[in-house]
Amino acid sequence: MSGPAEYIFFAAAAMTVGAAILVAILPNILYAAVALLFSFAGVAGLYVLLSADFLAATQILVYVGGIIVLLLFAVFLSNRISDTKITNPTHFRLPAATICLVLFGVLSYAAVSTPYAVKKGVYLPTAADIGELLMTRYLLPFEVASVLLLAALIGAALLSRPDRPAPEKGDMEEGKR
Amino acid sequence: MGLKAYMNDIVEAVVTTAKGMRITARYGVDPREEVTLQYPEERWEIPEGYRGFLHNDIKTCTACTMCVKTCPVDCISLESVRGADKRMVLASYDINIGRCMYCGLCVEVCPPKSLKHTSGYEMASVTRGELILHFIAEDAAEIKARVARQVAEAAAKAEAQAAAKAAEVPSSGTAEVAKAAEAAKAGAQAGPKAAEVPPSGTAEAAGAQASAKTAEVPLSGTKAPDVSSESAKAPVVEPKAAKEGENKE
Amino acid sequence: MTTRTDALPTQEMTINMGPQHPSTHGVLRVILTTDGEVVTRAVPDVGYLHRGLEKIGERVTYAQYMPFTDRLDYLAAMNCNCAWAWAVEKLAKIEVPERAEYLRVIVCELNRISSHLIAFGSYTADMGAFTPFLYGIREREHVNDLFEMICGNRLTYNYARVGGVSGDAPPGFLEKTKEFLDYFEPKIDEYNNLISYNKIFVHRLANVAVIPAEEAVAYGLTGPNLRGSGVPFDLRKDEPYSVYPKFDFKVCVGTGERGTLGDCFDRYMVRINEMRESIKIVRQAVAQIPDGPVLAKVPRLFKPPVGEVYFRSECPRGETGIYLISDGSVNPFRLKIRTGSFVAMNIFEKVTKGLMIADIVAVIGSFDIILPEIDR
Amino acid sequence: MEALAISLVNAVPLLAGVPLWAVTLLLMVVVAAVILVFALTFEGVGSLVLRKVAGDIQARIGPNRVGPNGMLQFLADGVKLVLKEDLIPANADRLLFKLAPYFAFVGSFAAFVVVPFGVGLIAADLNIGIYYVMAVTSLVVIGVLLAGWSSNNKWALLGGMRAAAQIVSYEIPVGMALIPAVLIAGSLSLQDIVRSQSGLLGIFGWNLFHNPFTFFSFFLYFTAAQAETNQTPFDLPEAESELVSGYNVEYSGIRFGLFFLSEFGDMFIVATLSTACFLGGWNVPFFNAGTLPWIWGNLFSLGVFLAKAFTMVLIMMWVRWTLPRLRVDQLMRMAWKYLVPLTFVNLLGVSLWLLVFKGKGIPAMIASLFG
Repeated sequence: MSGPAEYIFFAAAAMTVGAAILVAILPNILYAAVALLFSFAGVAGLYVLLSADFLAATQILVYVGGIIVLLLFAVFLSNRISDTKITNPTHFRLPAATICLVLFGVLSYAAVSTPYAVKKGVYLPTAADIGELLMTRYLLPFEVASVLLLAALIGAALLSRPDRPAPEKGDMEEGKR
Repeated sequence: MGLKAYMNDIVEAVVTTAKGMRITARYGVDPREEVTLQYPEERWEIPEGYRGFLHNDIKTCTACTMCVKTCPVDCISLESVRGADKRMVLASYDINIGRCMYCGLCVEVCPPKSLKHTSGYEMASVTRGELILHFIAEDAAEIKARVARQVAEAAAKAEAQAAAKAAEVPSSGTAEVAKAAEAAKAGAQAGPKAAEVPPSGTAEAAGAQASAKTAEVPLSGTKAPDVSSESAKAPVVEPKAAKEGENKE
Repeated sequence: MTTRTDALPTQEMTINMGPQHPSTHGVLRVILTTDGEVVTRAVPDVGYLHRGLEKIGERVTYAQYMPFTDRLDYLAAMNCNCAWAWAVEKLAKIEVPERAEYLRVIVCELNRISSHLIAFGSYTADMGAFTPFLYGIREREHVNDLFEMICGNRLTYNYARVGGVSGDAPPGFLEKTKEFLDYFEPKIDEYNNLISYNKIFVHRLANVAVIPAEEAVAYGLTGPNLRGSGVPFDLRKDEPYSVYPKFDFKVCVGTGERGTLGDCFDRYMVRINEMRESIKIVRQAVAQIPDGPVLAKVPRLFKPPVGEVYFRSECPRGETGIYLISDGSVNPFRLKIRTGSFVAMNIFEKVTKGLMIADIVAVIGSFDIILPEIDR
Repeated sequence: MEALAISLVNAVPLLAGVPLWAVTLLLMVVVAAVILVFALTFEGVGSLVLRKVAGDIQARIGPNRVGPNGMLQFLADGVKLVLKEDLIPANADRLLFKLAPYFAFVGSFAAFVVVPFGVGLIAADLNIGIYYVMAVTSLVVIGVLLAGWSSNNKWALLGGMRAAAQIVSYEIPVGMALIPAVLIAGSLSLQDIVRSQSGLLGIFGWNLFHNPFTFFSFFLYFTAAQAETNQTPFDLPEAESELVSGYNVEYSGIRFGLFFLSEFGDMFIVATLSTACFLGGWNVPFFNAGTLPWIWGNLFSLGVFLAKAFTMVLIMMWVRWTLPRLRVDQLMRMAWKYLVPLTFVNLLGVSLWLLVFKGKGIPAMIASLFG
């Protein structure tokens, strides 16, 4: 990594981390959601630098276009949640600090000790590879994940369904409204 | 919902949309159907009997006040005095065009047909006072004073004639006549009409102002083609009248 | 489908729709209580355009009140003019020349067409299609031209007079009227193709705000709103006045062709079909119109006998009833006007329960209300 | 981009002392500016055409006062938007209120990067082209949602919610309807997709006529995309007769202008995507623009592409001035009960077709019959 890529990396990393910190400390939940958006966008930038273009686009599509929208929706729909000022409670400081330190240590160790297979200066399209892997080697996890999501979808539909079953009518016929 | 109904829905949606789009496309490509009138450049033909701004031909107006009585919104105001020949003389004739609703009732009742609708329909003004059309340029007080003078003169003349007839003495002195006239004038001043005339100094001053302002105004009896232009030429707006108009509103 | 239960409690939201809102057709204010998009309660709040027209009527003479009826329903001023004239004539027992009656019927029906054109146009604009609105306005312009020709004004006509009409039809008027009818008749089919039977439009209107016939009668709806529920009640037929009995036309009623009887689509279609019937009436009137005077001799300041009268006529927005009490003086002692739009506001809250915000717009449009008539 | 920078540095000796990253950055900025200017011009012209077309269809004239025949109307509009007072409601969330238009604008503007305007005219030929467009346009939702919420206006909030629900729902059929083109080209890159439709079959080389499923796919895409970009009959988020103006009701001045531009940008992106994926992009029948000299080939293909895209925009406007608006529940029903199943069936059909006929379309098969 050299030249502009380095600067971009630091910019993206700073955006990711800085926005993440904002998410943790901002009292206004809506602002936190927007900060989270920037954090996700920073991660997408890191993916771009890693030549993982497909992953970057997915990051934007799923997290920014999906998760954040869902989050905002939940905030809007929830009863006065946007007015509440959420500050992280100051209880359990010691256990929290311990857990954080341990986690940080583990992650740093993992980051430092992983033998990365670095390919120099090669830019290859990844979409085809990802697709092939999903359809061959990781077919089972992929399908399991989709079944899981389907189950979640059905559950959500069931939860939000009105108790009274809707009258059997043609779908384009709204019936007597 | 059966598959057939499902498909029918789709087909119906597509067909009705296509039908509508055919019609809009036809209008889109056919410039003849564009009916916009580009207003300041193009104007539509104003039919006969169009009820535009009101215009009163003050030369034929008899000051009968029918229009004032008929107007449902009281937008016409009129002052008149009885002239020397026993006919009413208009002192002022104002139409508040901002209040007029162009119903035409006043025109219908006008006995000498002096009040008419013109074809004018454009007018803009900065103050509401300018929306009051003054059909008589002269100040009302001045006219009243003048008419009163005429009445008095006529009376004096009549008296003098009577006196001349009565006195068989051949006229030796015009001074006597003048004296008699003066006396008549003094008497007229005491009369009810003259009493309305404000103190002569201020009245004259106001009159002079008004006449100076409106000296070149040709508020003629000819039918104006466009009242807006006429009123632009003749904004006989006295500050006092304007204020009054505003206050009335 | 659109109904929610208490399974997930949500907070209701109160929204002010109006007095300045593009689709309340004026200064109507509707207080919406909504659960998301679903309206739980919609209360119309009228009175923003109250000008005391009834009180004014007690202060001006019978003839002077005529221009004020223009302001009663400015989209159908001719009908209101004539209603007032008929009411006063009934009170004072004035005979009207036949030609005047024919002219009145011609202008009334032409004005019904132009009023329904606005109803059609603004309704489609409410539904999001702006183009038909301009087509409707374009056709209305022709009617306005005709009216300008006959009475000199384009919006507030003040054409009828107690005892007749203000002026005879100028030469060429009847021919131009015929021309207009020939031009306009095919346009109705075009409207139907363009928008009336459009799938989206039908879906927005069908089955929305259904008013059953009994309910419509119970709430006192009149005009197209009543006929949309399938009640064939038309004052021109059922309580004939003027020269209407001489004409052959049919009363349009809702048929429930695309949904339930009495829904918004039926009310809309009644108006579209009524335009055809009006064309028929005008054609007959133009063909049969007799010669003669157009204004009876009525004293300028006439004093009707002491008494009271209620005259109702079929206006585009329903029955316009004029209740007059005379104490024998030049002014009415009491004037009360019943209007179709005001009555439609009574049932508004009932039929809008459980609809969506977009349907509120559809309901307001389907009643074809006009605010000066509601507030008077 | 870096390669271009290197070649530039080599070509211009004056730049030798400047660090490479600075040149690259400068190039990026220049390219972005060019695209921005292009997008703004297009959107201005688009708004003018929209108003002219609306005028014609509605039997009236349309703008004709500014400049000859009203040609400069869009400039006047732009100047007006810039000069207008920028109002922020008293109780609005000021930060988010100011931020929201940028999200919307960036979302639609960033998509221009991968649009293949000509043989070699593409800002970045990403090999995830279509996917990238889908991803960045989803930013528009955020802008709209935040605008609706931060205005502190209930109509705006309703508009924002409608917009978000609508855009999220319609992203699925839009994506699904585009996949046939991807399958045929075997690449996500828009330039590759356009190239796959060249050849000597003329108009029948286009994906539109590849097979019956792609034919339907085009219309499904067009419908769904209109909904995704909030065009009538799916303009519920800004339904002026219901929500007054929806999510942008409190905006004025240039902030409103940004929303306006992003809407037009979305419209153009839809037109370009349908052009590139189904209508052969910059290909013209029986002629290969790639054989021309670089500059003429690019100019020619740019003209062809823009002509096609503009035609699509015109059709969108035509639809817009014809149809009334759907209701919210009908909109959702249309997405989930009609478009989503149909696009899936269509995708299945295209896949089977490609599998059975080895990727050949009907025109290609007919052509092969004749040798």
